[in-house]
Amino acid sequence: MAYVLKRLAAAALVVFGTVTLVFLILYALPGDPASLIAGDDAPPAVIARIRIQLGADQPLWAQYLYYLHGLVTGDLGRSFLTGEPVFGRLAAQLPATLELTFLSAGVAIVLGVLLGVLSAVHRGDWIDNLIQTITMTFTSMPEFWRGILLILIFSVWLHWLPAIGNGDLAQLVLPVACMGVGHAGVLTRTVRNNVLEVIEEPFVATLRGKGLLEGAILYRHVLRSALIPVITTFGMLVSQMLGGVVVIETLFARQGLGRIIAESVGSKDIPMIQGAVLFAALLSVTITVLVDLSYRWIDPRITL
Amino acid sequence: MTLHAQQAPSRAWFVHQEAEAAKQPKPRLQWRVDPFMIVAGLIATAALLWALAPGWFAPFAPTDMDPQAILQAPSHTHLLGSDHMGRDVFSLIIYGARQSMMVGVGSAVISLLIGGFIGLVAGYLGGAVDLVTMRLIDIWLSVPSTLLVIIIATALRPNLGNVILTIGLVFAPHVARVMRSLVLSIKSRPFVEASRAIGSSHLSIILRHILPHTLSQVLVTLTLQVAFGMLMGAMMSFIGLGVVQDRPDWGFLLNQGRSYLTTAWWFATFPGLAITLLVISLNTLGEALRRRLDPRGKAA
Amino acid sequence: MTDLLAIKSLSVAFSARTGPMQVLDAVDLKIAAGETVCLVGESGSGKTATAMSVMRLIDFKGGAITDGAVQFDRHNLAALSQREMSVLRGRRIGLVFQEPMTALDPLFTVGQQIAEVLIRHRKLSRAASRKAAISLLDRVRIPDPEQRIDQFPHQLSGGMRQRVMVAIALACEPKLLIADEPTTALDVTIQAQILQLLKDIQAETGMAMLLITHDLGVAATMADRVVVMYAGRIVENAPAATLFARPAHPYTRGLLRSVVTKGLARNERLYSIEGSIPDLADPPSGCRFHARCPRAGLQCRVAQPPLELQGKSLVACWRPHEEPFTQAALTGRVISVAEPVRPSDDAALARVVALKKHYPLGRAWLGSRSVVRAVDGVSLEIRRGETLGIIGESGSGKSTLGRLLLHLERPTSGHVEFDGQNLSDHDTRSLRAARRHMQMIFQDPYGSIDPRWSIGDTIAEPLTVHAKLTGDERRQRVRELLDQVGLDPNWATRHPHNLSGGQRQRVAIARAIALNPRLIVADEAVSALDVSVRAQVINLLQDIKARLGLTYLFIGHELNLVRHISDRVGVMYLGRLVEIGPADAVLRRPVHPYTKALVAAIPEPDPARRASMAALDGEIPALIAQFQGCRFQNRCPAASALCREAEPELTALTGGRAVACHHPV
Amino acid sequence: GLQRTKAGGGARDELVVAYDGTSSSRFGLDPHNSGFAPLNRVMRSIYDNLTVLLPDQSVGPWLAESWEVSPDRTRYDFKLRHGVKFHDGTVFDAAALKANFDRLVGPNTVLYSRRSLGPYLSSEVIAADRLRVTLKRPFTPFLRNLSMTKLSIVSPTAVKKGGKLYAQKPVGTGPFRFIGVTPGAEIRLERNPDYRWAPSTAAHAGPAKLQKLTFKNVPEESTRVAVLRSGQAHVADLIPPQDLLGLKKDPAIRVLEKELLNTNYSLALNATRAPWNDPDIRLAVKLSLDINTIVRVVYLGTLPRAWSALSPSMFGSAEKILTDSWTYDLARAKEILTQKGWVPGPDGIRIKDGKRLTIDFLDAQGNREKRLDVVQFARRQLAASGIDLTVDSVSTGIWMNRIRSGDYDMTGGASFDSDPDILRSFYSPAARSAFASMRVVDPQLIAWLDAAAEEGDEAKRAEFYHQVQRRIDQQVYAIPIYVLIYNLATASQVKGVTLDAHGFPEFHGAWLEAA
Ligand SMILES: Nc1ncnc2c1ncn2[C@@H]1O[C@H](COP(=O)(O)OP(=O)(O)OP(=O)(O)O)[C@@H](O)[C@H]1O
Ligand SMILES: Nc1ncnc2c1ncn2[C@@H]1O[C@H](COP(=O)(O)OP(=O)(O)OP(=O)(O)O)[C@@H](O)[C@H]1O
Ligand SMILES: [Mg+2]
Ligand SMILES: [Mg+2]
Repeated sequence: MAYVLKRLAAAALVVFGTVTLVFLILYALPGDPASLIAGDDAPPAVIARIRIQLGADQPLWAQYLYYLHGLVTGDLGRSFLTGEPVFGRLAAQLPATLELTFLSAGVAIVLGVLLGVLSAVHRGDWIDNLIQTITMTFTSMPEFWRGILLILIFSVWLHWLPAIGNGDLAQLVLPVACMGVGHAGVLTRTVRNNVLEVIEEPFVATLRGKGLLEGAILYRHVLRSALIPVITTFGMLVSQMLGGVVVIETLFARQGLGRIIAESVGSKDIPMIQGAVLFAALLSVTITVLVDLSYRWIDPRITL
Repeated sequence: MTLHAQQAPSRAWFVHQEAEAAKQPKPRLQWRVDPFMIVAGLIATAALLWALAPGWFAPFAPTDMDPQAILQAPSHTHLLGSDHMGRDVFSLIIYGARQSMMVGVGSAVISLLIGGFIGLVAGYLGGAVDLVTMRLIDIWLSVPSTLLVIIIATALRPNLGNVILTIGLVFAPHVARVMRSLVLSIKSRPFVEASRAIGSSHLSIILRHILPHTLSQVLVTLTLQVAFGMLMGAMMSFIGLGVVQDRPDWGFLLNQGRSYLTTAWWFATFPGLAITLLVISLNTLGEALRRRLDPRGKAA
Repeated sequence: MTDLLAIKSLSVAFSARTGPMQVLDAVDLKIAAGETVCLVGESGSGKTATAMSVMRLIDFKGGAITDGAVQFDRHNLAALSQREMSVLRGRRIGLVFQEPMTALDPLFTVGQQIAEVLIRHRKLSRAASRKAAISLLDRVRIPDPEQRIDQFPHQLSGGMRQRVMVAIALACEPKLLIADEPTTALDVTIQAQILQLLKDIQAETGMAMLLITHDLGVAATMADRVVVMYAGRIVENAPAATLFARPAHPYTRGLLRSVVTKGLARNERLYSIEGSIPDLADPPSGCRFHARCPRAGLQCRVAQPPLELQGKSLVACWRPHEEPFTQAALTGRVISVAEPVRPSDDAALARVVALKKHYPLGRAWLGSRSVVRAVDGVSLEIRRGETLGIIGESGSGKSTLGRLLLHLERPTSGHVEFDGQNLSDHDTRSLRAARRHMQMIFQDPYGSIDPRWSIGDTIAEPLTVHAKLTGDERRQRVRELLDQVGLDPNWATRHPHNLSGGQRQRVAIARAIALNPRLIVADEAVSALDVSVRAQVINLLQDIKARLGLTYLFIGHELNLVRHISDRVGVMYLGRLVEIGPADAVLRRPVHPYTKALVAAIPEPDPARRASMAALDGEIPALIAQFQGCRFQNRCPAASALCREAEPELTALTGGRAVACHHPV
Repeated sequence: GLQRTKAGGGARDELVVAYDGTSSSRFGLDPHNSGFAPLNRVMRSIYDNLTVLLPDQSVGPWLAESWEVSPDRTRYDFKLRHGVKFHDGTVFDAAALKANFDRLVGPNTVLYSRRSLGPYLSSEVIAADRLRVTLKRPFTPFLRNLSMTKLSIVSPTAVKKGGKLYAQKPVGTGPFRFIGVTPGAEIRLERNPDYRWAPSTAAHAGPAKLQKLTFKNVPEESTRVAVLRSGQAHVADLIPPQDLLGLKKDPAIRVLEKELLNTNYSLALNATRAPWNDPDIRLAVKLSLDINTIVRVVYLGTLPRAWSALSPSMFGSAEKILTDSWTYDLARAKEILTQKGWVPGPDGIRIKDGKRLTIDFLDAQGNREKRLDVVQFARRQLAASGIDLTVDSVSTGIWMNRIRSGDYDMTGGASFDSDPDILRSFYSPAARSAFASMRVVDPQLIAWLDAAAEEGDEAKRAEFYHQVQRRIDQQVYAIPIYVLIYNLATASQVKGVTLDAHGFPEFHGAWLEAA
């Protein structure tokens, strides 16, 4: 319990730092938000007024404090562009992104473990080479190219799956495949290499010495030990997927955080970017914490 | 355990490098030259030669636009076809190698310099410095790297230098962590303590004992970083943060060609293949290199 | 007696880069039911390979049986499939490995790991297997088995882990137990406990045992027969009594001579076998030992001697010894070392005053601050020209004391005086300068030399730091130093990876003496070396000391060795000095119960003097606790109520001795 | 599996449109505050206007049944149609219309469409169905502007209720009403069953035939084509040239095309900054560009090359006059530059006083409509005469700031509108829009443009604009590149989709034929 608290305290610190970092980077973004909000023909007086409304005339630290205050009270501000509350907008978009990310992560981990173990078991022979080559190829393709090819093949030529949309499960298949399969390659290698590494550990010799069958050794013992670095990788991948949605959501015309970020950056909708990055960072920190906690669950030795 | 290719902006492999770095000496794996590695070596060499002297290899200049030969399928004149402006795709790829390599190598070098220094200092000094640095790095890492790239690239303006700088900055903390765990493990090796017992200064310990031992890992990191930098660069082109120029990099070409896939498949496919193959090759080589140069192999 | 296990002409090869490497060459070995056979030999001689081949685990290591048979019961193990083998493993043949730290799966409770084998072979239910596991733990004398069974390996001490390993191996009452260096990683007192346990269990079950060890003392204590291996071949195989009384093979004799025994006088030079073990990738022709053998003749060089019966022994030698082997005979042959510098009584070179070093445990924020009391109030002095030996079990703080002495770490409290100066008063710069008078030799000859540096550069490092020499002067000095430690001066440009452990340790010594220091701390400087090599290095240290008038702090755990080299010995237990005094006095007539137990636990290479070994019960407590009373109380046979209340201070006895005990013997 | 991929998952009367909303998920359907063409295309189905633009560019009645203009052309008396209701039940009457105008000119708001009202002064309700609008001075574009979605009629009740967030819950009188949005992904409309006030141009007068109309934002052009081909969408717009040719030949697809009324996409040099403030240098740049080739290559013959500032179909366009008025002349371009002291440097780029002749092209839109391809091509051609062009891609905000401060050499742009008066938003500082890509201040142009805005006589007015366009061409304030033909590809079972005179899609008459 103390461990959990400690971990959470550290996470809170990170989140606070992230908030500050994002604030500072965005503060440095060139372009005047006030004139953007004011619209095309706004007279300077109006722009000046809006600038005051935004607090953009205040010194950096005052803006920062104001921003922190908003955060603490759960107010992420309003979009410069549409005037809607940032929190509501993001909250509405979040499920779509989560759905995409978690399903992709699920696909990645299942494929990764299955293929990784298969590859390790067949170390060095053609199955191993085949798996390695295929996963490596998928992983080394720029994501958007992979996505376009998937759409062409499965949607345009085969007419199997819809290419776009946020609706039913079928519409998730291609984006999830695009993201999941790509990342599965990473996990496959991690699993494979860790399994091979763990198999060399002395305790595996003990297990063999006990007369256990190879299958039991592999799945009950080796895989479990091999899982620890895999989970770290996995946590990283999920965090990375949260960034990757910018590409995937555009390509597959889905809604979500990625789209908001892509759009808000273009139009300097600072409250929106701040909010979205904060959301992404929070998610990513949450995942890191979960990963850390899961270590404890998998590996009794770990204490912090 | 080996390192591996990943999707651009990947973090996962860094974790491995960290884990790797923290590991104790182990007998070295066998060095075996397999066909994959030879192919990888050839591809990387080709890309390097293209990058160094594109003029020797390209049948056309990248700026040669032939309005009469738009979107031509591969033929004798245009081995890999021509693009929407009548440029020779093969020549574009050859010239693009330089840009892609510059993005890859440049960002790798930047992240190595910055991250390497931070990791070295944090790892060597330890204590409060380490604690604070690592917290800062956690913060940097808590924002998914793609987002960080987008935000920074927007704040700066997208020219080649800034693209390189951005990618380098985003990856620097990963390198810092790898470097740190590397330094931590080397620092605790007895020969470092021996040198300390002799009375060597910190600087001389760092320069003469610790840095040389990080070298092989640094080389590996460099190789892999180049691959990631290239993939990340391609992604930036897609988001519209790429650089428009006469000699577009492969990511930019792929991005330009992507909407011609059904009408002129060669335009996107060959640059895409170029990226993918080079990334695969760099990864394969990086991995092989790591095994080959592993100082632990010699120590054990 | 029928043979339970019969290894016939077994040959095993590993596939290596350069082609197959034959690590076992026509090994013959028999074990009868109920018999204990010890397999001894230096590192790399193929002991583990033999055990692994019997278990057919060699297949997983990239090795393969190329020839021969392994007859066990009715089976030829060499011809079985892995699946068939897995039925025998764990059920008919039990296995205990060297490293208790890594031989258990860290992610499963010990209960689960014991139950597993029961479920596999005896088809027990979960509940039944748990019960059986508890009783097994009880049988290997683990206290509170009901609680321990749900603990994870990392929560157990090394000794307990090894007991768990034994429990696993015994779970199905195997006919044969193979134990590969089961006690090498353990402290002597714990080693004694485990060996005793094995003996007891063997007496109960009548199983046969193949015990692999490099410690001839252990072999003498345990074995019915002893088999000596050298470079992948068996050179001698004899009943234990015969082997120790009348070793026939020159190699066996050499090994026995290299061992430092209780009887050895302090000022004698140790015997050592010259040279080092051959590379199995390119084995020598004829008798593999001929290059190192004082008796080798032409025949030895060209023809491989067969393993033939000679008296009660099977010996593979063209010119075996026939005369009996005695300690006296050994002593007579030893060349005397140069007259050691007499320690002058008053002049302390270094003085340690109330020294403490506490390490914080874990990251100490947002939580209770617990500390490891690695060194907890040690005061002592090291006199000019003497060798002060420090002994004690693992974790007792020996290394920490050594590092504190050189100020490689700052003490938590107390201070170190060197040559009358308080080292804590130095700033970084002057401390660095002071270092030239104090040097250190580390345990690990592989780790303590930077593998990327040439030997010459390594040795020159202190010269570069402290002495302003020209390049030529430096090179000249390096050549001198190489010569002094018995290495070819032309090796300066070589890199350490081609060097053997002993040679590397010589390089480390050369580096340590480069600046003519006054004090050298040798922390387990020979522990990682094979017996024969160890003797060489010890002799070298003695020579150098005599030549340069050095002072040593010699940290070690082999008591006989420490006694041999030291003028005075200090005994540490849990961060405290419990006894100190002249080496012979302390180790031959210990007064502290702990010292006594240590001394008693050393197995002597003499089967005639087999003692009951488990001199000391219990485990070393964790260093974290705040102690009340004497730290040794829970293991001390003489502990009284006083011991539970008051911590004994180090009090002087006669003869320059001091002891920290309320009830000295 | 294929069935599922069909649009709408089975509802036969739902039409799915994959439109190019660019990568923006920015959402807001307030016609008075959006210059963003994709959303205006959606708004066409939600809102109606007072007037309708007829194919001959004249104006016909719509929600305004008729109108009377005072002789001094500063007073407009509109008679409004009866029985028109907003989707929220609010009655459309003079008061509602006045509320619309008041909203646009309100002192506290700066709405994008404000400019389209010109010198609007006030309006007064004369009767429930009559509104009198008073202008400060004559403003000829007024009626035509009223036909644009920019001046569509919104429900005053909804505006009041929605406040700042009105754009999130739009309410109009159009054939479809807004039912929901998935930001960035889709906008869902459904039939307005009460609709009976279609303009005279409509094929039928009653409510729309479709039950539902869904706009899916598919910014990826290849994905847009993909979803049309795969059947996930019935309609896709802005098909890229390379696919257009193939789709036109595909019997399963029908392609509708219509010139979009707008200012032609033009490259504009910053005539306020040296050396581009010299008309000769600007001329040299123009003469270096082989625009015929650029347009033919980049748009594969699907779009015509533009010669004038205004798209050819727009009233007052000088397209016919200017066609072939100049030719690509590299030699002449070089000559001019040399004359002006710009001599080729070592790498071929011209140098004067140590300064390289470099054009810093400021871009904020990316390769939308292949505009960057155009620039890239132009870059090659400019290099031939020794001019270097670099592309600086920035975000919209930065773009605006830098344009405003004159920190650029060249940029490009187009703006949709139905009256040539739109040119004032580029060339008249008083009416200049933030998106205007020109900064030049030319008193002659301003005078002509202001006069043209007031001029009542069509022929004279047209003449003004011809002069304006000629001057723009001669002074090289802007170099027109291509005429945008808006296109819409539909699956063949889609019937009755039309494009209005502005070039905006209408779905009022659309239906899906049973397969
Ligand atoms: N997996 C392997 N691959 C190749 N060679 C090996 C392997 N394992 C051991 N060897 C080699 O086989 C020889 C015999 O090794 P083995 O482990 O049997 O020695 P040992 O007598 O047990 O030594 P130690 O006392 O160090 O445990 C050594 O030369 C060793 O280097
Ligand atoms: N840097 C450190 N941080 C934390 N604890 C330490 C550190 N160094 C040593 N210790 C702990 O201090 C105790 C004493 O360690 P030390 O190495 O001095 O023992 P030792 O007597 O040399 O043992 P061994 O015979 O195993 O070498 C041990 O429990 C060890 O775990
Ligand atoms: Mg061994
Ligand atoms: Mg120690």
